[in-house]
Amino acid sequence: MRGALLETGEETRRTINNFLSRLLQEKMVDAILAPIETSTGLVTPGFVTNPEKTHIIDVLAPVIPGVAMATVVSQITHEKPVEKRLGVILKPCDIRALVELVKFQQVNLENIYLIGVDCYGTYPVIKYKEILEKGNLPVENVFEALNKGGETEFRDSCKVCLNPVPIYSDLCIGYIGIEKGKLFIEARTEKGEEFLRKLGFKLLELKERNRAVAEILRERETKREKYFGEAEKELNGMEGINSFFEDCIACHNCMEVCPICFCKECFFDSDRYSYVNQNYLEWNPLEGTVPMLQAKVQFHVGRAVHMASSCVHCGLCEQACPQDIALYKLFGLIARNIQRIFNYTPGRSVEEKPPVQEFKEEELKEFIG
Amino acid sequence: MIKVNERIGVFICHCGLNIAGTVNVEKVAEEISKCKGVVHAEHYIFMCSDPGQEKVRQTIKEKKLDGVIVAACSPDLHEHTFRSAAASAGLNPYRVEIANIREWVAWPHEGKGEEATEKAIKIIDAAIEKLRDNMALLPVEVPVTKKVLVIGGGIAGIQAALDCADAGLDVYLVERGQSIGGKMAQLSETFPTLDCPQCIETPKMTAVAQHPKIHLYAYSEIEDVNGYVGNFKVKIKRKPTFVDWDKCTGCRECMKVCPVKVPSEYERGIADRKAIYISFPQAVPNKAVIDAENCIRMKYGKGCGLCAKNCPSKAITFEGNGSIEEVKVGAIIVATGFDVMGVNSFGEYGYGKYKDVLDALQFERLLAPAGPTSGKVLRPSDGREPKEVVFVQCVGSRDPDNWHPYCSKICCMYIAKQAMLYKHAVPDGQAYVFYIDIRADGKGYEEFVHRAMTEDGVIYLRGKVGKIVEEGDKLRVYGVDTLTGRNVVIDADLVVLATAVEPSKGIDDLARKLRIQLDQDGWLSEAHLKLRPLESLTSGIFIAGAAQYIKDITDTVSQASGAAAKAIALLSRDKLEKEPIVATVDEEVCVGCGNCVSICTYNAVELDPELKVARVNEGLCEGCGACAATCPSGAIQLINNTKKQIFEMITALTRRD
Amino acid sequence: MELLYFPGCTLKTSAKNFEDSALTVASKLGLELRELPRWNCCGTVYSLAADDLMHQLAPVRNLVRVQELNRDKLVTLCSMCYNTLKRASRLVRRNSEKLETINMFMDEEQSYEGRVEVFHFLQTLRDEVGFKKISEKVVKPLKDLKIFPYYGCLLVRPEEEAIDDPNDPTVMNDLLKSLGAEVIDNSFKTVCCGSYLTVDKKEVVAEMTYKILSAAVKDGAEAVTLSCPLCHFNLDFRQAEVAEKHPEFKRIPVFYFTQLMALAFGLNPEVCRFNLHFVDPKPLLRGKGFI
Amino acid sequence: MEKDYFEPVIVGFLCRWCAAAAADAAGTSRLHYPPNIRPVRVNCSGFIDPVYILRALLEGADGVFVAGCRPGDCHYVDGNLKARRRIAILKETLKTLGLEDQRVVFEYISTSEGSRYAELVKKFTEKIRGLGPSPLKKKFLTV
Amino acid sequence: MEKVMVSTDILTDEEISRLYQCVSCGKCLVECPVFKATGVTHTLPLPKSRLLRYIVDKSRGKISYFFGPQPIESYRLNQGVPTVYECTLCGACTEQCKFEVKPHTLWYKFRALMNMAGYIPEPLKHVKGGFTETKNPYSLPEDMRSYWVKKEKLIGKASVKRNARVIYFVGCTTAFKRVNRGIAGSMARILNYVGEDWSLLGEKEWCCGAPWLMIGDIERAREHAVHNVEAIEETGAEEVVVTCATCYRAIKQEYEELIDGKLRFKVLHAVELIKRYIDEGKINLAPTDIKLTYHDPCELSRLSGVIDEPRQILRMVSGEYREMEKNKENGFCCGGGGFLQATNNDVRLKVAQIRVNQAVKEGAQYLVSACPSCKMALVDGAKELKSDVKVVDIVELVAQLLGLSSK
Repeated sequence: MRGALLETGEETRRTINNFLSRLLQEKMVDAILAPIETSTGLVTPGFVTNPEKTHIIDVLAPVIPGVAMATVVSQITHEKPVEKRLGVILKPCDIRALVELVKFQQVNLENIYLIGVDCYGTYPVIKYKEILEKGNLPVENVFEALNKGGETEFRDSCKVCLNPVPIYSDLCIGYIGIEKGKLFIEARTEKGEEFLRKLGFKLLELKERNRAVAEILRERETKREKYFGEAEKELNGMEGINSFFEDCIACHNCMEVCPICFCKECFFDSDRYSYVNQNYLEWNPLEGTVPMLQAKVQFHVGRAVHMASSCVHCGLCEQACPQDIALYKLFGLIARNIQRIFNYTPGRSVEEKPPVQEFKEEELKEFIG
Repeated sequence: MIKVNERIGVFICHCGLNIAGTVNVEKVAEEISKCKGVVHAEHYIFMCSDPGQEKVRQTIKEKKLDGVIVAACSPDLHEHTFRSAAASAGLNPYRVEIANIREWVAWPHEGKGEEATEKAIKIIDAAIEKLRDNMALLPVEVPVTKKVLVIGGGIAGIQAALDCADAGLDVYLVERGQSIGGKMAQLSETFPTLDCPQCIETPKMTAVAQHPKIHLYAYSEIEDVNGYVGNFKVKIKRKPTFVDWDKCTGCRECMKVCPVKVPSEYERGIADRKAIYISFPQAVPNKAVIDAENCIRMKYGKGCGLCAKNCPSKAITFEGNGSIEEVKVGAIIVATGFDVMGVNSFGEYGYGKYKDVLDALQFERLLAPAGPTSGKVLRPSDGREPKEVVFVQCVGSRDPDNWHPYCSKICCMYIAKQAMLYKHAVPDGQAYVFYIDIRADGKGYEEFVHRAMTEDGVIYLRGKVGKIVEEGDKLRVYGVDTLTGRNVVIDADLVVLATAVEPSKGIDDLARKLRIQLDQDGWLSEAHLKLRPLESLTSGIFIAGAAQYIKDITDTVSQASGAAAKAIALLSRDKLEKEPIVATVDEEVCVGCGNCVSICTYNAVELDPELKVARVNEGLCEGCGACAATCPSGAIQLINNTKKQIFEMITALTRRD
Repeated sequence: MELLYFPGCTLKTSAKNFEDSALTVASKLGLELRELPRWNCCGTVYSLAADDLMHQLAPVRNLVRVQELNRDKLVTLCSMCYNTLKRASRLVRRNSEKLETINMFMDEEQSYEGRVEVFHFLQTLRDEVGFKKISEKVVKPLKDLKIFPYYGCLLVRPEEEAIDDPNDPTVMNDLLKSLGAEVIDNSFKTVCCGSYLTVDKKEVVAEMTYKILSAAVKDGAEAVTLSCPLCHFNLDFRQAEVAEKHPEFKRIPVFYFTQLMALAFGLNPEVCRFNLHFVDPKPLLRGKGFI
Repeated sequence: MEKDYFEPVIVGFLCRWCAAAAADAAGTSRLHYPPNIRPVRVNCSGFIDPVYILRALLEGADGVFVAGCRPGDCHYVDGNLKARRRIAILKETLKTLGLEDQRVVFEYISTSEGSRYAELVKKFTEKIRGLGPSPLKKKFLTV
Repeated sequence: MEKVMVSTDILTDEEISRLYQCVSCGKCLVECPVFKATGVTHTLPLPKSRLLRYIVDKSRGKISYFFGPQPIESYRLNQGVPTVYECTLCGACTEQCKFEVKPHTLWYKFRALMNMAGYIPEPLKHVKGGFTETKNPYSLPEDMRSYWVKKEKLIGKASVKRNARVIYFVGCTTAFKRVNRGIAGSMARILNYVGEDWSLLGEKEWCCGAPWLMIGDIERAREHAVHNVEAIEETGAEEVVVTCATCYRAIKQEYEELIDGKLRFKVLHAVELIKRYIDEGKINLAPTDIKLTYHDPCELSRLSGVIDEPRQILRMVSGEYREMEKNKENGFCCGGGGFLQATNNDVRLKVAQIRVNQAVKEGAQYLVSACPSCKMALVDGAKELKSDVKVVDIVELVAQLLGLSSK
């Protein structure tokens, strides 16, 4: 892909923020939606419209603060498209979720410019806070992990993630496969190229970036097979599931944060279904409500049946579980298998219809009879 | 939510011994009476009998029932009976549910009384759970436009249009070609009556032209169809004729002077027509059209224009790009007819390279008195009168490996006719017919073929023709006679192939526009081959004539009248009643994801742009429930088949006592 | 460009002229025809028996040989070899149980995986070399030589094996045109020559030969060209019987298309081994100044 | 009296135009099959939400027998094709979790195939009896 | 689809930035007592904050940035009523939150917002009328406020003086509720026992205003605050003692903001005062062997930090003092807070039953609390459970041990 190479020296973050503020200055976008630093040091999605204020943006922060950026964009453009031009900073899994939400009419991409960011991995939000409290910058750990490899405390879903580089975006801020002190801003669509050209950048091609990405993928492919292999063994049959969901208190927070769970009110929470919850939630004064395994299986497996085909493997369900259950093992595994039988990759392209919205004349013979 | 004062009555039928013989009806009645909300449980010898129905009516009144369960035979049989009985007693018909304990319980489990009784109770239990949430409904009333659209101007379309118009309905008859008349107008004579087809069809064509109720759209095509039974909105595209039809008198002066000669579709290529043409003498409408591809003036925008100069009524304008008109109709009759395969598909018979190898429709034109040779049989190559003519049956038909597996049905008869007419035209000529089996099953058909064999000395050879090769000015036909077991080589002057009949070209995208199905060979699929051959699966759209499957004129006309009768019956009512089991949307729950919109086959669901909420068009919705299954948040549900009802039925069925 | 090629038994014996001319013509066109090592007989006519296991071993073993060199393309010259090998490869690709039984039976060979594609040399000339390149190589165009191209059955039937349109094949017509010759075309070019009936029913083959050649001669043909040694034997050797039964019959020589290419490319006529023909072609060629 | 061998509970979802009609035909021609199947009559197989099947299994069904029209015969044009895709998703999910997805089966049965319906039900019941009680319905009390 | 404009001005910018700091980590969900009792997810803290963020987005957050303030669908507000009001405001979620969102302060503002928009539970709609008139949440006649004095036979011993050093602010739940009369009586006797110069406010005492904050009507709460402060300052009192944890927190933490000024008197909970008397030697308690455990009223311990005093007193009272598993800041709510008794009483009872059982599990004979709402809830819970554990307020216990009251 063609793009512009930027010198960053030690100041990667400042270079990116300058680039963003130039976007605002040149009136190419009216506002930028990006992770901005808050008083507690954490990042949260926020708006920047004033070119001078872009210093608070922290694009490379290796954490997803609670709700995915895709959900934020969906909340804005759900009813009608934005008139003002909005640049959005998105991690690869954010973009995949965004594309899926476009397919379900939850997001309208008019006037939205997608600025993707390489993502070698993110920390669980609580771990991220601990690193901050210890005083060092999590971003450094990411670069260190990137160069030297080796084990990291990234989230499981990030360790086995198959596209650290965004596929579908106008621009892409890339650091994977680029030597230290440099940054590569790729233009992926005409809009992207027009941006870079307007900013006076010379466009060039970087081969070693693709090689580096490919190498990472090969390594992660094996890890992914191993990870899902273990998950499969662990989740085998009701005993396996019983021990897996032992601590689950059925708070349904995994559903609340899931970017592609777009229903206003989850069917499994609504009165159209709740008859089951009463029947299966044992009420006893000693323990309060105890969710039976049936209720948990109905909720989790039911939700998987609805959404696994569009699961973008972002792993936020695992991060949102107060009981620290490794939920991505379950949802990731089911999603991988279902997406394999339909040969469907969520977030690959906006035109590709999700499996639940269409059907083919000849298919799935093996499931008949 | 539990309704407080539910009053359900359950009636268990013995059906003589059919049910009572296996299921212990007393125990069932006793068990069911204990169910919540059941205030009356009774078993009776024949519920579907008058006293049985009377018992239902009586109990509804006496015990003020607000729901009835009849546990008897399959709902397909008596659901309607018991619903109307309840309705006559003042209970809404949709507050009645049928539990099938005969076909599904008593009969298949004869000899297993205990389990059968257990199963019967469970099934009735489930029916009760479903009934609890059933809403009282009234049929959805849909307005009716008392107009009919007939697609295809062949004899089928003409007959259907006339019947509907005579019944007082406005008819829009749309014909793709310049004139109506279809294939029948191209024939020389009909079998077995040897009538002149133009003589018997022209009166009907003029009747169409003059009928006040029939609006003829010749040289027009169907652009787009939507809407539903009783309320179809159809866009009809009038193709540009470049001639002002109001002024054109059909005097054909223009055709005399036009320098361009192009193979005529009507004459099937064995004679030419001009760039400006009227298909055939008796054409209706008797108005000229310009074929823009071949007319010099139209192609280059200038030059020629002889026809305009020569036209007495100055009707030729060379301008216009047609128009699109939208009409509203209540019913549609598809009568698009058939096509005949050309000889160029068959390599073994020369790929159409040999001029004297014709398909049967071309030979019809040779035999036709008004044809290019005014009835004289002359060879297209050198104009000589052929003394030896070979007819080959089943070319491309009954040939599953290469072409069509089906039998084209009408060739046996028209080949016999053509052989006979050839003999009348060339008394000393000799006709040979290679056939596999002669199928002459119509009235007077067998006698007709027998006459061809005996009186006209046509030699029938049972066998197929392997190859035809041009030998000098002769056509060497290599065939076989399986009855004598010997190869047969005939040096013929002329060969006529009875090529296979196919659905008319363009039927597949018309079918897509109408959202009706085609079978694997491309014929229109009927609702039921035996019992509903004239209706398509989409209600309000009827099919007639060869478009449904190949048939001769007799059957075509009777089907046309049948389809017309169906349309007339449908449109005889002012309001159409539709099954009220349709989808409904809870706007507070719907998030506007569009799953239901893209999954619905009938396009009955749209997304309301501002509110981003699904809307169901009750007229279009057929109640299949596919949307309910694909909606993640359960916002769209099928009336009386809500998710809650199904869940409760499942719980009832799986309850272990 | 190096192509793996399957000679077949007859091209090593009575049809040596076909092989030699083909090899030299190929090298002239820059194609190196490398003989398939350890090939065995192609099994001649494709067996139509219900239990045809034994008969399929021969062709499949040849395909295994190709697979051993991990190549997936094989070119043939003789129509019979082409037809038999191609049909066998299609059968085993379609019918996995039969392939399994064959692989189990040939336990000393590696199992055939069904990836080899079989082609005829005419296809290679048409699709890979191209007639334009061939006409560029022509030194002595075969001007005023009227030749009737005869395809026979095995190049065009059954349909799945046809290298051209089964009813009206033109690949040899175009080849001859590119060599400058005048082509005599009629519908007998795909009529059967009688094949192995020549063993026990000579008179039927004579009758077929008479029908084919008399039609060609009537249309002005001076020679016939073909690509199958069996057809060559029937149309060439059997002309003697034909002459006995039909005195008015005029004999004409029968060439392999590669011999005509060799002549047109101006190669040494020796390689065409004209002595192997029964109807001596030399008088005609000398008359037209080609040798 | 306690059965010596296990009697499976099977919930059936029969599409009203084809499968239910086939069941009726089986009954009319007195074809016997085990009484374990308890059918629900739905408008179209396309109406069956995978959650129903999941719920049936968890409420105590040992097997779920779903039957719709053959491709091309569906009264609603392509309801059965939609059903096939949803049941494939559910079965794949159950298979991934080792929850014995063979307890759910989707068959094409056309209106006239009464005998085939009886046959398939018999075969399915035996298969489920072989598999024993469904693990999904055991009440796990997690504390 | 009916839509309503909702104003969110009640939320300060600091509160909004705290609201958006939530990272949905879910830790607050585990300890929510209402969820423990009902298993219903839509009353959990995260769904509450999601709805609040939806409303803020639409009226002044990111959606309004693009399209101007947008109205909220009324059905969402209706569905939001139980989400916001079926909550004991016990602050357990704040305790668990590691990202300083302090959600329970937001729930108060959320109620104010909902109240302004007119979306409050039916029962509270009826309470409002009476509450405004009678100045107490139970809409009982004003003169009933000192009825306990008669019932506790303290006529003359607990009276309203023109000025005094200590004012005993009784609080409505203590004054009006029969089960809590003993608390007021004991407090009065203890004050007399130590010879304190104290007085009641009597008729002038209005409800402390906390229930108004729970309904969401801040103006009404302000009226009550201003009135009560005036009444107290008229007496020139230096200290105000309360026996109710809710009044304690309201006066101590909310009044200064409500009256927009400084309080000129100290606010003490009874336990603090008793602890001081003990330290001053005015009271000494002989140890007993009764098995007892202490229930931390959320508003006292978690939300106000008074944790050790009651324990020191109880350890003096009995050697057999046991801590419940969930105690101090992580104490489990009794179910009585957040006006839940009016909004949804059976949830309150379920929470109470769980709490009582936690005490039974420790083998306690006496379950001591320090707030009339807790006592009322725990008594109802014990009745539901038919458990024989005796629920008693700490003030009553001290008075009883001092022999000042009979029970």
